[in-house]
Amino acid sequence: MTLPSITPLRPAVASARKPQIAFDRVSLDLGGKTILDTVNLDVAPGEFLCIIGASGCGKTTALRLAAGLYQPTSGRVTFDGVAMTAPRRDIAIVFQDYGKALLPWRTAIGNVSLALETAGVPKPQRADRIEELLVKVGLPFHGDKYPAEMSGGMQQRLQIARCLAQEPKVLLMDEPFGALDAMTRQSLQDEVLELVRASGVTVIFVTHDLEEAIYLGDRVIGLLPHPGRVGIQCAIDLARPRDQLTTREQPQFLALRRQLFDFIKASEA
Amino acid sequence: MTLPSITPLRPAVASARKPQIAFDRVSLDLGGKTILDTVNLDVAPGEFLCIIGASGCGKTTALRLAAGLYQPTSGRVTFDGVAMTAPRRDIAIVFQDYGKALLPWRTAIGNVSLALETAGVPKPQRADRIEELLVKVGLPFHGDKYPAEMSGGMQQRLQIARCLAQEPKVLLMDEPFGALDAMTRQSLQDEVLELVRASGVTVIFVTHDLEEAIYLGDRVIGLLPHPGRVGIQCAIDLARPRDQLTTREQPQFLALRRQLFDFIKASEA
Amino acid sequence: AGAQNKIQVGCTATSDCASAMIAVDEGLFKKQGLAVEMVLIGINSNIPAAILSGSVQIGGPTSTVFLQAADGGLDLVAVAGASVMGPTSNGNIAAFVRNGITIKEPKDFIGKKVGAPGLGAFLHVLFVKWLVEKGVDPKKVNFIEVTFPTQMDIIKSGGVDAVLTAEPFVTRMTNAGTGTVGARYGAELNRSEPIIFYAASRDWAEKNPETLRKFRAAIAEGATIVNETPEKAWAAIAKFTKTPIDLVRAAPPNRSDPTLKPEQLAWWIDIMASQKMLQGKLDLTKLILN
Amino acid sequence: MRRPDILWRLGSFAVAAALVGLWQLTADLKLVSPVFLPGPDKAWTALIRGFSSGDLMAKLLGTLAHMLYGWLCASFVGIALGAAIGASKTMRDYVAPSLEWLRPLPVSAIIPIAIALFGLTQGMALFVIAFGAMWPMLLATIHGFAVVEPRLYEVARTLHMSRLAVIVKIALPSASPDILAGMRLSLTVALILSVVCEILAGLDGLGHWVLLSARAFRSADLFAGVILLGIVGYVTATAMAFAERRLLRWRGVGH
Amino acid sequence: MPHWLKPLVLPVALIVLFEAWARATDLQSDSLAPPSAIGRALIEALGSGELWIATRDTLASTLAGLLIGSAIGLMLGIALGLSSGFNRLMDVTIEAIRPIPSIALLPIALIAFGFGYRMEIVIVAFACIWPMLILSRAAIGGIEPRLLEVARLLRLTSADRVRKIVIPAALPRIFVAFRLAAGIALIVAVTCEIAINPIGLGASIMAAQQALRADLMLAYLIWIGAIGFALNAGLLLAQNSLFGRAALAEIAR
Ligand SMILES: Nc1ncnc2c1ncn2[C@@H]1O[C@H](COP(=O)(O)OP(=O)(O)OP(=O)(O)O)[C@@H](O)[C@H]1O
Ligand SMILES: Nc1ncnc2c1ncn2[C@@H]1O[C@H](COP(=O)(O)OP(=O)(O)OP(=O)(O)O)[C@@H](O)[C@H]1O
Ligand SMILES: [Mg+2]
Ligand SMILES: [Mg+2]
Repeated sequence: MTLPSITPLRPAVASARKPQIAFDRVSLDLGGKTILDTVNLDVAPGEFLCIIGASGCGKTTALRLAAGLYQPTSGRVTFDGVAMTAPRRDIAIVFQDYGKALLPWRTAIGNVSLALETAGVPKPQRADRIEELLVKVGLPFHGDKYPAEMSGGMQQRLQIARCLAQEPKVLLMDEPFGALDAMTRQSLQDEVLELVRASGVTVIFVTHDLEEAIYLGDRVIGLLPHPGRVGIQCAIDLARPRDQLTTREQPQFLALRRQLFDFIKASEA
Repeated sequence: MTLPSITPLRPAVASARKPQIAFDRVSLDLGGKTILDTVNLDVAPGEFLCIIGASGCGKTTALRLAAGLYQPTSGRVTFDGVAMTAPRRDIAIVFQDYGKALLPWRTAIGNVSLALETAGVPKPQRADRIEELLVKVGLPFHGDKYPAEMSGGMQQRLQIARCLAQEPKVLLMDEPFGALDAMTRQSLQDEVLELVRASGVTVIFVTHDLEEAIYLGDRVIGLLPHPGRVGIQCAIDLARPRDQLTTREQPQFLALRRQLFDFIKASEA
Repeated sequence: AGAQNKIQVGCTATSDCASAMIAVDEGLFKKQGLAVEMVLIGINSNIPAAILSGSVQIGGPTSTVFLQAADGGLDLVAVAGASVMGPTSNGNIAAFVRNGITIKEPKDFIGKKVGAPGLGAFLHVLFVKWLVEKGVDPKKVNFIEVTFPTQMDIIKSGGVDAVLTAEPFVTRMTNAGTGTVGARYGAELNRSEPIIFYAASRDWAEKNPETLRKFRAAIAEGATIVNETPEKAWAAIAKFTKTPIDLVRAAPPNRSDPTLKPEQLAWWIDIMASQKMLQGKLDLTKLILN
Repeated sequence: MRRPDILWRLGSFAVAAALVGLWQLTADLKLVSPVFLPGPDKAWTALIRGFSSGDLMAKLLGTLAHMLYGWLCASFVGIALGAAIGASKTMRDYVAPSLEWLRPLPVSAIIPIAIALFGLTQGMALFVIAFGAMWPMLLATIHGFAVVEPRLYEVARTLHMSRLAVIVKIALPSASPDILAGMRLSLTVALILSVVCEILAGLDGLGHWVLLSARAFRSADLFAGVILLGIVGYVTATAMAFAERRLLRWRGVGH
Repeated sequence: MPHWLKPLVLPVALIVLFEAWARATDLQSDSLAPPSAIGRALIEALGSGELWIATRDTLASTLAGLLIGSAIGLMLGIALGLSSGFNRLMDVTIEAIRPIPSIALLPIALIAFGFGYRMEIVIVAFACIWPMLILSRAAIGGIEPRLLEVARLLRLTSADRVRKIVIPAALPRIFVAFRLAAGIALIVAVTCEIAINPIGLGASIMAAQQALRADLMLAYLIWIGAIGFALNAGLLLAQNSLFGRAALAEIAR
């Protein structure tokens, strides 16, 4: 897997530009309880935003709002200034419960193919594209397996491959590396960074791994639970391209990590 | 949540004692492919064994063998010297795909209750016991929720509560903290350590987080993929009780981490 | 020209249409230049609908079915006679009672559970008429439906106290020792009105007078054979209904009579009206096309 | 019921009313012979007449009794038998094939046999209705047992749940959506079979009413009976759907 | 005991018992007959051509009605399962039409279509619509919601959503519905023949009954059972080969 070697094109914090996705005083009630309360959030085009927070604080819910899968109870979510009333094909989402989001009756190839079929990619071109994507997520020889025949991490990566096949403008990822070992995880992190660099895609990335959030993001926000609201915002000014060894050793990295750790700790107290 | 304050009762490596669970030249074929190949493994009573390895290398499969859910193609798995031909009630398993292992038609309380009902705990005693367990895993006010109303991490913790309700002799955990944020994760790690200390339960713990493996385990083994076999064994001699801050800073901890990281890296190459 | 030479005739599995069955067997229709196909219809009350849908051109409904259909607004006409009540057919009819029940006089039926093969059908209407003639209020008798083939089993199990039935069932049930004849009400009524006659839709009948003429001629000839040589009739019936010949032989065929007179229908209209089976007023002159 | 629910229900009645209007139009224009298709107005008059002269009420109650007892019987037998077959290989080997042979037997054809065995009794009707109406539950239960999330069976195995407990606590609840759908289906089947029984065996009920009306070519009366059957079907199905929603509350929650 | 023998144990035991009972009580009935007599009648019927013609007639109308009815039912079921608004609007209409016994429609169908295949096919189709509609609607309601979300996110066209997600996900259950409908189709076809239509096995049963041949009647009944059994076995076979490895992979875990 390749590491990016060019200087980053994107500003570290992109607040100056017009937002691509914006939460405007968004609240959401589910099952009679307020899950998210007056959340304001702007995500610039090409920005890499990471969301952290305690378990059950509303990260998944926020992501589902951004995807257009939920409609806010009050306030609104906009994409390029237009209110989101339904999901869009140029927004892809990687679900946390990977086991449920794959079609059990299709093989790995078939699952990726689904996105291509929908986008109208002609049949002869699909095979190569699918192969390429499976290699990218590290599943080159597993194309003929059904999801039930794959390990948890493999299913998770397969889901990522399907989302990439969509060639989205915005990629929403909900703990996408939760089921992966350290190495696979690191290489996929770099793969995602490379992808973002090359395509300029906007990413909202939910994770519970603070180091991962800092390593990947242009900005990290932390949610407070009961009800979910934004509790902390950190711009990450670490230079790009980032490196698994050197970046993680920078004092700034460690300081940010400490800061976020304290935030989570306080939020759970 | 309490941290243990007494000196550990258990030897760091328990190879001297008669093993509780033993893999004796175990191989397993699934779907025409060899998934595990001649694995030998002894787990002493009260031992905390961690298993790491690349995604898809066979960790889950090994755990399912230990649970008696798979029967080996050759070799045998024994419990207290007797061949395992079926699952046992004193072996509890926390599944990786938590979403599937909970009864969707029962609330959190009902799911924990299932284990108590089966063990024949009389009805009046159940409520208190369930409450206690839900508090232990940090879900005190969520007893009336259905799994579909809970976040990923909450479902995972609910599954752990049910396994604890079984009061098992052996606890098999498959990436049980995969869906949790750093803080919840750390407190549950300590909770598991405390539980092990107090009850003397044997644990086999699959994780992809190397630090977690070292922090928790008496011993860490690493599996090599294609086919799965034991590639590395490290005894962890870190003093107990362990501490989230000090233990992780010990040079020995860092050295072990390096060693395992290199192993994983090599195994994926 | 315009006359239809190929027709279907729908009948139930009884001896009443024997004149048509014989006419097929003996080639009487063919002699008239008619190609006739006999269609076996399970339940008599379906015959009017079958005629109206054009599945058969001529059918053999019982008088009660025909009159109720006409009363319900179906535009049917009677075109020829098939069978009439007579000493033999009347003797075939009986109210058969199970063991343990004795019927000495008609009013002994009061309070009893009586199974009729069809409520509002031929045997039932006649029985009610008989009760009325004997001064018994039919409302005090409890009627339910019991089809012929199940009668023996139900009588045996005591599910009903009596059934209204006819040969060959009377003999079969007697021989099986399930009970005795309680009343020969057919013989006691001793009527000679039609049981079944041939009917068609008015529309078709008016368009095909020539076909009808040929049909009547063949039927008349057939009726004579039926009445004079029962042996031939039995063979034809057994063949058409696929019934074992022994079973058919157990009872002589009902008398065939190809003619049809308005006053015969008038008698039926009277008793059906008195039993509240008809809602409107039927115009006798329009019901028969001769 | 919440407000939007009521609005939907009203809309649903409006659609039904529109269809009745269409029927009236068909009848008025005499597109179909009025002898066989009377307008809803005529059918309604016949319905009122049937009730006021008293007979129809008794027939209605008769059908309701046949239907409900038969259905309960069918549910019990169907679910019990389905659970036994779903849970036991022995049953699957020895009993299931015979059932597959019985299933396609037309109820109309077994009525004579049932009469021979039971006589012309309510027991006979119960047997016939239960025989015909149990199949949806039976199949649904067997299927529901077969598709239980395998992980849940593994949970049961590790907990060493007794076979009965697995059936009661895992398989039946997991199959409950299928079973309840089957029960809803067979409620209708039970109604239909009650009518068939009444028609073919002459038992007292709406079927008999329909039969006599058809036989006497009183189509308005026939349609009155059919309308009543529709109402009975709608009311019972609605009650069942309500119960189903209550029982399957866990399916409605969550994303 | 060999595998193929097991299914036979129960029926053989019942037959022996019944035969013994019939002989002990010297059975005299117009609706029951001892198994030995039924067996003889069945062999006799199999030898005559009529049984085969009747079988052909019944099967032809059963299959035609089944295909038409379940296609309509499936399409309606999918539409109703996918659009909750449509579902709610049609609720009253469907629930009120559904319980109308097709046997009550027979007189009308007879007028409209006359004797023969057409009437029977219409009646069978009417009866098949409902189980198919109800069960396929339920099957669609039971689809993993996450999969429907995937469809929404990919903005699949309605046709693709049905073709690629809805039908495959619901197919196992839809197939169960189809098997159920197949059973119902056969029953309704025979009932229709018993009540009105003078073709097929039902008419043969009626004829045997009216000829007081209880043995022949029961032989026909057993023959119908055999046909239904074969129909179902064929569908099961199709089901297994249809869902092949994807279904097996589910079981492996
Ligand atoms: N459909 C629902 N009905 C009711 N409550 C819900 C529903 N979905 C989620 N919740 C509640 O909303 C809260 C936030 O859930 P969410 O899934 O967004 O958490 P999360 O931050 O993603 O947690 P995790 O890291 O554990 O996945 C939780 O308390 C959960 O119980
Ligand atoms: N039922 C099955 N049929 C065929 N192959 C299977 C089956 N189950 C698992 N495998 C294969 O076995 C290998 C090991 O799977 P396993 O689930 O044990 O991996 P794992 O180590 O738990 O991975 P992860 O960390 O991603 O969960 C994988 O290559 C997988 O494709
Ligand atoms: Mg989440
Ligand atoms: Mg795994």
